[in-house]
Amino acid sequence: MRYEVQLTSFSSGEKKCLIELERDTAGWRVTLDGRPMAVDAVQIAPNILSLLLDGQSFEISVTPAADGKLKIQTGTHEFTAEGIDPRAWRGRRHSHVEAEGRQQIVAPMPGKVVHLLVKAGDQVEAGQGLLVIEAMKMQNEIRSPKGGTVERVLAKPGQPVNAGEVLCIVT
Amino acid sequence: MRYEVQLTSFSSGEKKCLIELERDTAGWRVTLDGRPMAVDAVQIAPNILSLLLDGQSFEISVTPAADGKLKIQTGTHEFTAEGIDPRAWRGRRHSHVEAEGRQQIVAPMPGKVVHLLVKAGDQVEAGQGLLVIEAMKMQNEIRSPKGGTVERVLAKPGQPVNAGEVLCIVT
Amino acid sequence: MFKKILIANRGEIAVRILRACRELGIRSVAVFSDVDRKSLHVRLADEAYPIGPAPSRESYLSIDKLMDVARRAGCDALHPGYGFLAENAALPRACTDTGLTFIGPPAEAMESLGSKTAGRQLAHRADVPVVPGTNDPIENPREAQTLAHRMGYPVLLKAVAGGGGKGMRLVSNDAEFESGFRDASSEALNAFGDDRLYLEKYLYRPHHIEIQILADAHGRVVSLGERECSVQRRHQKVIEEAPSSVITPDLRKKMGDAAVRLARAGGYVNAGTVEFLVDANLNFYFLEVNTRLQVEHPVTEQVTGLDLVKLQIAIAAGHRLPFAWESITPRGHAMEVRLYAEDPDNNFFPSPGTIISRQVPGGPGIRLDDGVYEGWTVPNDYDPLLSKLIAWGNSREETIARLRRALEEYTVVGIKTNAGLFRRILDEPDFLRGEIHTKWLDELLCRPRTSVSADGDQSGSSAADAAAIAAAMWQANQWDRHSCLSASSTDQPSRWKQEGRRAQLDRLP
Amino acid sequence: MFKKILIANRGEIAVRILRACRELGIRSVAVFSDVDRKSLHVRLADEAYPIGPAPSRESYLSIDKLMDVARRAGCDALHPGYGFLAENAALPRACTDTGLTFIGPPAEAMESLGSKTAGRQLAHRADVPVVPGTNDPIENPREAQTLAHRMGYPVLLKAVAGGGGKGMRLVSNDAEFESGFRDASSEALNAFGDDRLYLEKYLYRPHHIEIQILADAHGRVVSLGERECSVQRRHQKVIEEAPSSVITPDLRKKMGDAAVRLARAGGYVNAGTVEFLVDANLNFYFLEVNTRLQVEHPVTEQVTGLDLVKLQIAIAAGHRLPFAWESITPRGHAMEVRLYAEDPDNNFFPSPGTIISRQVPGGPGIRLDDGVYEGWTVPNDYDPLLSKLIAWGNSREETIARLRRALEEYTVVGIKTNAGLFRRILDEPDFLRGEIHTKWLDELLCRPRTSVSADGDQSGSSAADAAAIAAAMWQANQWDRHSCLSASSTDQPSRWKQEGRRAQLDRLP
Repeated sequence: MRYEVQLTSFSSGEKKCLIELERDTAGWRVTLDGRPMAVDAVQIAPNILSLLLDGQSFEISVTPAADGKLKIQTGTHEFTAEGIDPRAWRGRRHSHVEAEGRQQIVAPMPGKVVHLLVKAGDQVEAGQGLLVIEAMKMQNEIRSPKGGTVERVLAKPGQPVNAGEVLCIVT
Repeated sequence: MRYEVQLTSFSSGEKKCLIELERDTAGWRVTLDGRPMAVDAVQIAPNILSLLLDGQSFEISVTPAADGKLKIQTGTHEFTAEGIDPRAWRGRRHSHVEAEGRQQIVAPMPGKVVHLLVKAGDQVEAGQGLLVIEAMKMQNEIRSPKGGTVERVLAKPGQPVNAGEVLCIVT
Repeated sequence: MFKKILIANRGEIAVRILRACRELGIRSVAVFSDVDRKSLHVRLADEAYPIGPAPSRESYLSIDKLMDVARRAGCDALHPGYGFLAENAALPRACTDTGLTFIGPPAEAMESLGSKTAGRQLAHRADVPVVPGTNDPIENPREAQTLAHRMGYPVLLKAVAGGGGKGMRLVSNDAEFESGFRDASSEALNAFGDDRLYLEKYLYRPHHIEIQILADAHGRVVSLGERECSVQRRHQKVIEEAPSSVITPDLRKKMGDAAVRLARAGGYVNAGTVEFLVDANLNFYFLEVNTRLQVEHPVTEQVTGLDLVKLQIAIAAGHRLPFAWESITPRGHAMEVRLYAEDPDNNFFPSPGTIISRQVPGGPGIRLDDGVYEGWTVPNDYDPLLSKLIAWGNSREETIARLRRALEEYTVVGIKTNAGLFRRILDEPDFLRGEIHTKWLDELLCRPRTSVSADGDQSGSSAADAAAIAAAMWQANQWDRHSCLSASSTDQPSRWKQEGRRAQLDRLP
Repeated sequence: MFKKILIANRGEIAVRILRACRELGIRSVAVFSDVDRKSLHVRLADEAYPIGPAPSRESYLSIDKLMDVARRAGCDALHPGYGFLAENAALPRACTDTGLTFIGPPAEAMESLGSKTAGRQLAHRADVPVVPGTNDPIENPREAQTLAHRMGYPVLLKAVAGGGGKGMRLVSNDAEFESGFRDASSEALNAFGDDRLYLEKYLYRPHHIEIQILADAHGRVVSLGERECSVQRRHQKVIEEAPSSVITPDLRKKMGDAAVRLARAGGYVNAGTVEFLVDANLNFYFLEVNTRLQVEHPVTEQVTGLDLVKLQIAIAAGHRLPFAWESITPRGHAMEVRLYAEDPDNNFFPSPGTIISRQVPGGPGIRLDDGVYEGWTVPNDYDPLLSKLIAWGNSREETIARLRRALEEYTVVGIKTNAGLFRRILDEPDFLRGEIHTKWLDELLCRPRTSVSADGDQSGSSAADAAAIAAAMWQANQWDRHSCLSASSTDQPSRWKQEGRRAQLDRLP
């Protein structure tokens, strides 16, 4: 089986890898970008893998994120990994520039809406606070990813929200 | 549901308890020897239970033993518990006096037989060594629970054995 | 000595206190809200009683419910921990009415020292230098804004009843004043039931240094030395250490004396902390008194060998501080990191949820003050502090090496934690040189992350290979289905693997 | 300093060593047998290589395989830990041939001090008093039996190459001699590859006291004080502490001097331990030298603040012991218990198997040197030592209180451990008074257990109620099926509960 993985990390930036996995009786046969690798992989606990890679020992935890990417951690490094799908990838390249188009603002964590700072029809700037969610005793201001008009506010003050729930829409 | 439990511990000796368990919408209803008890039981991890008993907090681990009894531990106390079956119970009462009748000698833990100290037909005394099993780098002498005759030796030197496997028979 | 102590708190600090009780042979009584039945403090206490629904105001902040439990369980003392009601003078008063000993300062000392504004006034009188600012709570936001403008930005808005970085906002200019005031007072109301704020001049790159004091009921007050708490994110301490790299023996003595003077002036009894800012010229300014045990008390415990919670209990029971404790010599260096359920990659938003898997560090020089366990669901209703990881070593270098090693061993799956933030901080040259100040971390977090050394790159490259292979195996969904059999492993497929597999299948993207 | 160290061991000590390496910035290389792929030391090492099947002689005792790994991985030093090849002079010799630095004494010192019989001869010459016995290995069991008879029973048969209580048997009379000899030599052969034994007079109720020494390659030898190791079961230490209740400052100095003298006489370098027996009149007798790190080294680390493994590495790298280390002042009291996979209720038979669930202690004064983890299967092929739990406190009383508290928090499900034995020992009045000797525990275990105090009985009675109810719930097989919902819990049925349920259903009687 062939897998393309896009890795992102702060220390090494972005990297594309081509991995071929094959099982044989003795374990895995793995090539990474064409290089054959001696890989010995065992599971230690749910989502935790011990990997011996040409003798180097890595303890790896894998956490799938809501956006379908994988958060992968070794003791010393953190990566974000995703399987490459050319269409999906293109759309994500410019995550640091201002968002475009109609934006659904979702709750980044479960919590309670404590303040609404805007109402439908308000003009907002990029970075302006839209509403405040309290979670784990902290008040977290949710900001607009773009300048535009508040099309609709779905959240109500005092309302508990789940992670991923749409709070308001900015166009 | 009614349960009779026989508890044994070093500190409080033997004790028989009659427990009635009933579930209602709010949790368990429990009576112990006729006394109603406020019990709040939740599972913490496999085989580990947190029990609030009239406000007292107990963390209890339950380990079933090979003989069908339960080993029950709190942080400070250890108990052996078994459901009472009058017939089964009677036979076990005198566990500290010499065993009687035909005795199967079983391996108390997995290991390897390293020495046979007797052969079929030998006369043995109670407490005499029958064979030596090595496990976890320690040599453990398995002793005869009774005086009598070795009817049969099933183990062979060098043979790996599992816990509970019959090693020899003394009559 | 007491027979039974009610612990009016939850999480790691409740566990910390009940451990002290157990070691002293005192029965511990925990309380829990509906979402905390399975919390570690409930599991480990001798007794535990429910006190209502999840919101703090209906449970952990309800003095009536606490007094009711104390009466029912027959407690003779109460320990408030930190946060919740720990600095609310109504609690020691209620204890007195119920016939309980409050393990902390008298209500009056709490009010005269604990209130930020009253504390500043007292410091003036005790000849302890203070940071410029308002000496009274702000009555009128408009006036305060005018004052701030006159004093010169940046200024800090701080909750009069505050602590732990809650109810505090840095305001850099007039435009930010209104929203800062709104957020700070709202947070203060939620956290302390008191929305009053005061204003303080914001010093340029100061160290946050605090002095741990102990005062018995017989007039003896001692200083146990300083803690360096300059590494803060949004005014919330995240790393604390002792001793501080910048404090000289002379300055330590001066600050200790000032702290003792202030405590005496306020009639203080029990353990307390006097917080100071120290500027580049080693001038120190009184900031506030925390009239309770601090989150970071283990740092002082590790260097002095003292058990502060046991000392709090002994003081509350009327024991005298023996002379010997004044001559305690600190040994080595200690450092604490606060492990929070929050996501450093996503604006540090809180990350409650179920801890699926967890590997904790151990070995020499490592102490873990834990409030959580594998399988537990971190509730959304309280502070995101999971655990405190404390390292001790003979030198600051050894301590940092141990802490880094321990963080590498620490793994949590299921919720996000800020462990990666600490790994990053512990590699920063500024931090390693001790060149830190209260805005240092906020500034660091604004800078883009740069690649590390060539050596680091190489290890990073192998780690990246391993990560890519793990990702591929995850995608293949095979590191479970095929039981991850390695060439050398002779394990049979076990229930463990099957469970792990199922857990992962559930979680596959 | 070294770049990469091969750790020729497994389990908790391999973990201990790799932690020191990591803190020093040295890469650690683990080795593992087929049943150890998932062992903690493999997971935590920087590199790990397979060295063959489970039996030690084909893996951890294979010098050829170790040298092969060292060459392949490019190691420049090797740490042997304790046990396995740690006291086999062939290992330092092979290291020299391979161009590796051996982190331990020179082969010659190992032979002259490590061999029990040669050590006794050297002690005679260095004017260190020794226990009466044979100065040479036993050539002929018959002759040895005659000698034992003449010397007077009881006598000890001990492996010349021994250590850790293995290959040792107490013989109380002529009738027991033959089987004792057989078992001891067989165990010795398996454990050390050397079945030679020697004979020693068995002293009446002595304390086992050992002196930790450090010697650098430049002629400096220092004593780090004593460890009290009298609590032994079948000659195997189970609890160790420092300082000893019976050692006076004067005796400590005398024994330290004797140990240093002996180490000098043997040309010793690196960390080592000189074991003594101390009788009721505080006479001390040399027993043997352990030419390696001891299992119980953390006890000394906790009171001195030193990291013995790092010091071993520094000494091997040619560093000098600084003067300052001689003036280290011990602080407080430390105590270690060895947690074994064995069943105290069933003759202490070993208990390998899968660790289904595990709760470990933490908090102030607690150090856990772990070799295992939840979900791991303890193999049947090696020593049953799982972990070492070490407590530190300001006094012996505080240390015991902490250890007891930590043991209450410690739970393992799936395998049996000896934790309950320690709970029992820590409640024994003799132990609390420090009135212990090398046969104390064996005698205790022969006595019938008696009920504890009235207070204990009451807590026992509530615990019994709780146990009975838990047993009934287990029988009802419902504390899973109905998800154990409590009145106050608002948890949803979760995958966790379902997994727990399944695990239990599998295990129901």
